[in-house]
Amino acid sequence: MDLSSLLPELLKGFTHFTIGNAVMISAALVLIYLAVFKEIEPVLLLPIGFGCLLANIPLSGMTAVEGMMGVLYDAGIKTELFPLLIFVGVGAMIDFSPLLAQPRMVLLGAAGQFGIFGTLILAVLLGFPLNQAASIGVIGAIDGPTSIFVATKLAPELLAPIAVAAYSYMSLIPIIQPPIMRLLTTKKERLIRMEYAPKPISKTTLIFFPIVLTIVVGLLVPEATPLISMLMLGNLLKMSGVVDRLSKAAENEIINIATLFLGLAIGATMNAAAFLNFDTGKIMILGLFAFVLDTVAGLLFGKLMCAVTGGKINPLIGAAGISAFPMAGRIAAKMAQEEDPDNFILMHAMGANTAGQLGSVIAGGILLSVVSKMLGI
Amino acid sequence: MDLSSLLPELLKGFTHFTIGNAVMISAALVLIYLAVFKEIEPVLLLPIGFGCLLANIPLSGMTAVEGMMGVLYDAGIKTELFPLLIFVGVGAMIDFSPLLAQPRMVLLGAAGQFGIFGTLILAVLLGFPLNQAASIGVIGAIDGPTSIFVATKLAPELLAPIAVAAYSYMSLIPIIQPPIMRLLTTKKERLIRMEYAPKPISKTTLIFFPIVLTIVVGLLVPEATPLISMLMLGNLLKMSGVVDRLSKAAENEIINIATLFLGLAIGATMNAAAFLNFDTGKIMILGLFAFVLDTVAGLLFGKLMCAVTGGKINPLIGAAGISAFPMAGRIAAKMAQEEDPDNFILMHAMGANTAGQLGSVIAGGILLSVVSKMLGI
Amino acid sequence: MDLSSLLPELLKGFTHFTIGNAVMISAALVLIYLAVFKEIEPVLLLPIGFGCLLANIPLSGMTAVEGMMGVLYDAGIKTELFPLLIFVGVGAMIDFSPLLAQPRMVLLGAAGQFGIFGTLILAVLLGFPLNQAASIGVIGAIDGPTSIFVATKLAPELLAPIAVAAYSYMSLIPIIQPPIMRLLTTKKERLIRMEYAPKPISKTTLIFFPIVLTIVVGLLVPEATPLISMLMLGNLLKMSGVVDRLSKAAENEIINIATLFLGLAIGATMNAAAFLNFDTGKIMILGLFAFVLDTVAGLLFGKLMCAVTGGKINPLIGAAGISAFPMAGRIAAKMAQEEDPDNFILMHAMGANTAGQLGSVIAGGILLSVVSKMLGI
Amino acid sequence: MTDLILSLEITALGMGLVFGAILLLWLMMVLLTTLTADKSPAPTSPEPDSVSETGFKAQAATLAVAIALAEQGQSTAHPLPEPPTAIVSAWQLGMRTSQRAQKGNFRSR
Amino acid sequence: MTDLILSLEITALGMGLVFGAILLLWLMMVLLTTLTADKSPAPTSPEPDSVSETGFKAQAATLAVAIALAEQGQSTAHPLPEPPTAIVSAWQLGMRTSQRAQKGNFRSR
Amino acid sequence: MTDLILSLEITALGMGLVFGAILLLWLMMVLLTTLTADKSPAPTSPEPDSVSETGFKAQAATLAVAIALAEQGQSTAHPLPEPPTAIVSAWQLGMRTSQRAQKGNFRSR
Ligand code: NA
Ligand code: NA
Ligand code: NA
Repeated sequence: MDLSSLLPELLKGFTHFTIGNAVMISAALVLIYLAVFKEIEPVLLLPIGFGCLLANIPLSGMTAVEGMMGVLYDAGIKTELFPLLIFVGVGAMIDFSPLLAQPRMVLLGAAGQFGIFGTLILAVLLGFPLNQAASIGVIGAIDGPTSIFVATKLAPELLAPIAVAAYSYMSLIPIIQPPIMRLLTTKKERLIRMEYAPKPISKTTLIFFPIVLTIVVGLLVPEATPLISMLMLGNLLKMSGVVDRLSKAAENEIINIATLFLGLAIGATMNAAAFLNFDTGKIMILGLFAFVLDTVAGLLFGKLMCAVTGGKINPLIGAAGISAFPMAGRIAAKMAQEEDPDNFILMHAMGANTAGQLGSVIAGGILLSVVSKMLGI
Repeated sequence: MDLSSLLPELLKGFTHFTIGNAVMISAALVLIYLAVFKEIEPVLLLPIGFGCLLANIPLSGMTAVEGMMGVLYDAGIKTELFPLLIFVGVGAMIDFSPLLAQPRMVLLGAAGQFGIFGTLILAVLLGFPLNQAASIGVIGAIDGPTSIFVATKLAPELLAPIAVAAYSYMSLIPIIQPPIMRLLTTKKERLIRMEYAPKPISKTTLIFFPIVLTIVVGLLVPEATPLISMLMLGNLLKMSGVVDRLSKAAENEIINIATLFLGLAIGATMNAAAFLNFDTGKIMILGLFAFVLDTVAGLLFGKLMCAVTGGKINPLIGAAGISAFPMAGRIAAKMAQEEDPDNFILMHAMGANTAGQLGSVIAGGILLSVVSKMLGI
Repeated sequence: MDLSSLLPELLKGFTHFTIGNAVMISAALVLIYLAVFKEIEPVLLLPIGFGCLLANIPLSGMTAVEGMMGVLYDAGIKTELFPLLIFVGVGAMIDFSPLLAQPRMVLLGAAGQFGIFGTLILAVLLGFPLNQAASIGVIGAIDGPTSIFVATKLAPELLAPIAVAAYSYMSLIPIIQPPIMRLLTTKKERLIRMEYAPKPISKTTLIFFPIVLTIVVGLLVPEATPLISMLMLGNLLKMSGVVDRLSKAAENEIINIATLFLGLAIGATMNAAAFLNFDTGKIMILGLFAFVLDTVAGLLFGKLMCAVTGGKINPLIGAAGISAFPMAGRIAAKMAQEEDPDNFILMHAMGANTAGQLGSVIAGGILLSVVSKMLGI
Repeated sequence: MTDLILSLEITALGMGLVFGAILLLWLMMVLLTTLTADKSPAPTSPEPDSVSETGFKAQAATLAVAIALAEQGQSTAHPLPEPPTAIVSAWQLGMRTSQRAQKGNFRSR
Repeated sequence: MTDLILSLEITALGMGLVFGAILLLWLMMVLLTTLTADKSPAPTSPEPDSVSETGFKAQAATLAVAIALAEQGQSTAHPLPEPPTAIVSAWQLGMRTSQRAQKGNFRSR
Repeated sequence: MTDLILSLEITALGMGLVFGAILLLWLMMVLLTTLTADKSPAPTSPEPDSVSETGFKAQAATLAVAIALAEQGQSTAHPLPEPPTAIVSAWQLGMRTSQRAQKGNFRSR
């Protein structure tokens, strides 16, 4: 054995380490810092950050097909199992009664999807091919699992930056939204109080809702079926009240394990060689644009509803229609209370927020359908 | 882009929707209704019903090989992992001490399997080939995981109707059994009180039992090894008292997740095109017949034991020997108490019921062995 | 049907049963006995024993590629997922503050790895090829997941005896270590009291430690990255304090399920035909030798540190540097207290013990790296 | 260029379809809540007066407190009342049954 | 026709084997309970009198109440006493050990 | 023979590398604890005196009791205080929010 021939072997970790790896590890540290010290979506950013760190340690073999991250990726991302399982858990945590009590709020869930298409156009203008542009647009759904689901189908090569953008910006909503809200609404609008005297929602309604919604959306937009059905399955498990075991499993074991593995596997795609390029930068900027556009569209539609109803709708709840449940709903309610501590619009905002969740999934499915058809995929 | 060419695309969900799909979705709604509002085996019928609903939404892609239901099917049904994992959990919930305290009760667990073979004969008469007839017969084991296990080996094409029949009828036991019990036993027989002065069962016995049973049954009926060993593994984890972590995982996380996924995957095989045919109807009727026959055989054997022991055995406990743990045991005890509120035969019925669980697995293994040999599979 | 031709079919379980099977089932019963009645590492020895039992029931089909044990093996051992997931859970249970408070203790974690290399040399002398000898040597890491991880890479054909040796001896530490400790240390040495006035460890330090360690070890020994990173991931989840959901999932659901399945799958490789041979016997003896050598090296290094520091280090804590967290640390503290009930060296022993855990993973990675390079694997 | 036109078409079509689907959902929700409404009249509620007195504002205040608490991270894991599940616990019943029997009977002799 | 004969043969053979196997199980159970019975005599039980007084009927009544409760869905998730597991908690001990040390020592300085 | 020489070389190299890596770890740990040490001085601790009085021995005794208890298997599953997680409970907050609203409002009418 020749010691001099072993030296390169001993130092291989360092000799294969690139500046790109250093940059990506710094990015990983930023994500972990945001998660741990700023508590920004830690359940997602911490695993993503750690996965990114692992992907940039040379020669560890973890991101190879037979490495741990490769195994997790094939098991849960390529099959789309992880985002769908997360949706089962999210569904078990959502209550649709504020929305069912004020069905017109559902319109705000449609308005909050303009960002998807606006971003798509901009991405095309920046030179992205249509399949990639559409995937980037879905960052504007402001819904992690939907973004991952659509990107896996249309442009898996962009999965990492899209997922990172979706989740990072989603966690920055408390910073992104308020200035836009102040800019686009007048103080008078923000002071609008809203009646809340909804009709009672029966348990039967809450049980039928997820079932009927699955069938209706499934027939209207078959491509949205996987996402909407798993969200509704979780909701049905919870609302039925007869399968406590399963609904607890959905909102605990299943979502926790799927979230951890999904985060690691997504993060592990952030290898410097694949991730560090001009496109990633563009996607990050486009993603931010998508969030702003969604908020703007939601607020403008809120103002329209305010005008149409003769000033009975506080436009702030429009900003809650973007999905990002339940942060967006909370922020809208908070903004109203900042102007007038006695003004409580939380229930309306939550109605708009759950509508936004539904709208995001539907819009994702429609985009998938239309683009697949056009590209003949 | 030609809008007129997009119209079929937009309506594809509806244009591909068949009457069969509508029928199956109705069936799914019935299953969900039974689960949620009648609380009939909701942990199974709710996922099965929801899976059936998904399988009949056209073009959702969920039941394709790479769709979520296809992935779950390949991961847990084709490999038989889900029924076996469920058995680990069931084993951790069964206590064999009533049976060990009165070993002769084990005979009732043999008598309760006549339905398997009676149904097999009838299925052959109705024109089913032998492998399918045997699989249909195993519905008479009145044990979900065993039915799925055997059907997967002998006739996977019939898995959906067999699983649905097994679980639906199992949940209808409180409706199916009592009339037969009243018909076949006299009031005098139902009034028989049973001594309960069993010998004490030591912790050592309870620990050795699952181990020895695995070896004995494994050597006698190798085909029954997977089922019996997983049932006994769960029981050993529980009874040993030293692996609390694992036994809790078995009776919670593992069984809950396996049950949810198994239900969805089974339900998702109930696509109209594959499910809606004359055979399915015949299987449903044969399955009901199997349940009735099992109960009759158990009761008649109970009467025989009553006669042989000079009236010391209440024939009602014969009906508890069919498996379907613990419902069947409870119903036998209830029937006795209806005649005489002071007559407590629950411990005897539970002994017969756990014996039925063992008998079902053994009979399933024997059938698998004999039929495989005859058909040269 | 010819009944006489069926007889062999009926008795096949017995006719295929070999003396080897009987021997292995006896071994399985011993493992289960140790687990249940002696409470020696029951979470591992019970599943391993039960898996061994199953592997020696002829014709059950459970250890075939498509059988349950085969499926678990392919899913979690071949992919190395189970040992790595176990490490995530272990990491969530380890606290590195005693080590961080007394960093020099880390040296004992290096000394406790001599057994690996001593055993490797001996294994080569006994005629094992280099890849097998190295795998056998890693039993001396005294760390189950590391042993399994390295053996899977270098000599999967020896996985069963290596895993069994590693876990059995690990659980025999309270029996193996004390006599050696008494033999190699004087009463005066065992009476040495140690100051414990460590500098305070901040929460920030505890959060940074797993991240920095992953990067440093990852760059130094890329082959150790999977093991060390999963250990550190679990630790980070716990120490960050912001992802309670995930850290609870890691130390409960994930580790419990992975442990149960790993034990079963490892045990199921102990088929008589493959396991019962001269090599297995040699491996068992070599494994015991590795444990003794590790303890001796640790103690001698402890004595060296004692001499160097002018008698300020109690050599007993050297024996805690072997890994086997937290048993080894506890035993060292116990031995000191046996001599002098007022002598508390637990914190020092725990520092050495966690250092041993790190040292074992690093040594495993180094061995993997060096041997792979030499053999051109 | 073609892609830009395509993307504009997608936007028009997509947002149209989103609004169309959402409008259908609205209709569905109205129908559903009407058809499945509780037949039992409101007065069955045990404490209707106190609620109507304290009114909506008080409830919203309660809500705000709940949010504040949650934001401080003082939430418990399962704040919702757990619905009873009869059949689900069938297995557990069987277990408990025999366990009780064993304790009260087999062992005590 | 052949299938019918075959199925009859399967029935005869199958039920025979089932009964045969079950009889062997019976034998096994008798042997097992005899061989592994507690050597310690009954009086070691802490409360034998009260039990024999109240008798079997009372226990059965207790059981019936338990069942009734369970059927009403008022069951708690883990009614059984959890057996102590010494080795299982070894990891937790390690955790706790160092945590205590940290709290009582590192931080307090 | 070649293998023996190889294995001796592996041992020398391997243990050298293990010690080398561990020495680097030592350095890393010293740097890390120095750089990330709490800037806040010790007196901020709420109970510094009582601790220094009772001293290390008392703490160690506490520890020993904890170990003894754990060895007797009387450990509870989660002895450590659970750190608050604000964002994690965001979903739960949403759930609770609407649930409260539903109870306090929709149903009570
Ligand atoms: Na959205
Ligand atoms: Na049966
Ligand atoms: Na070691």
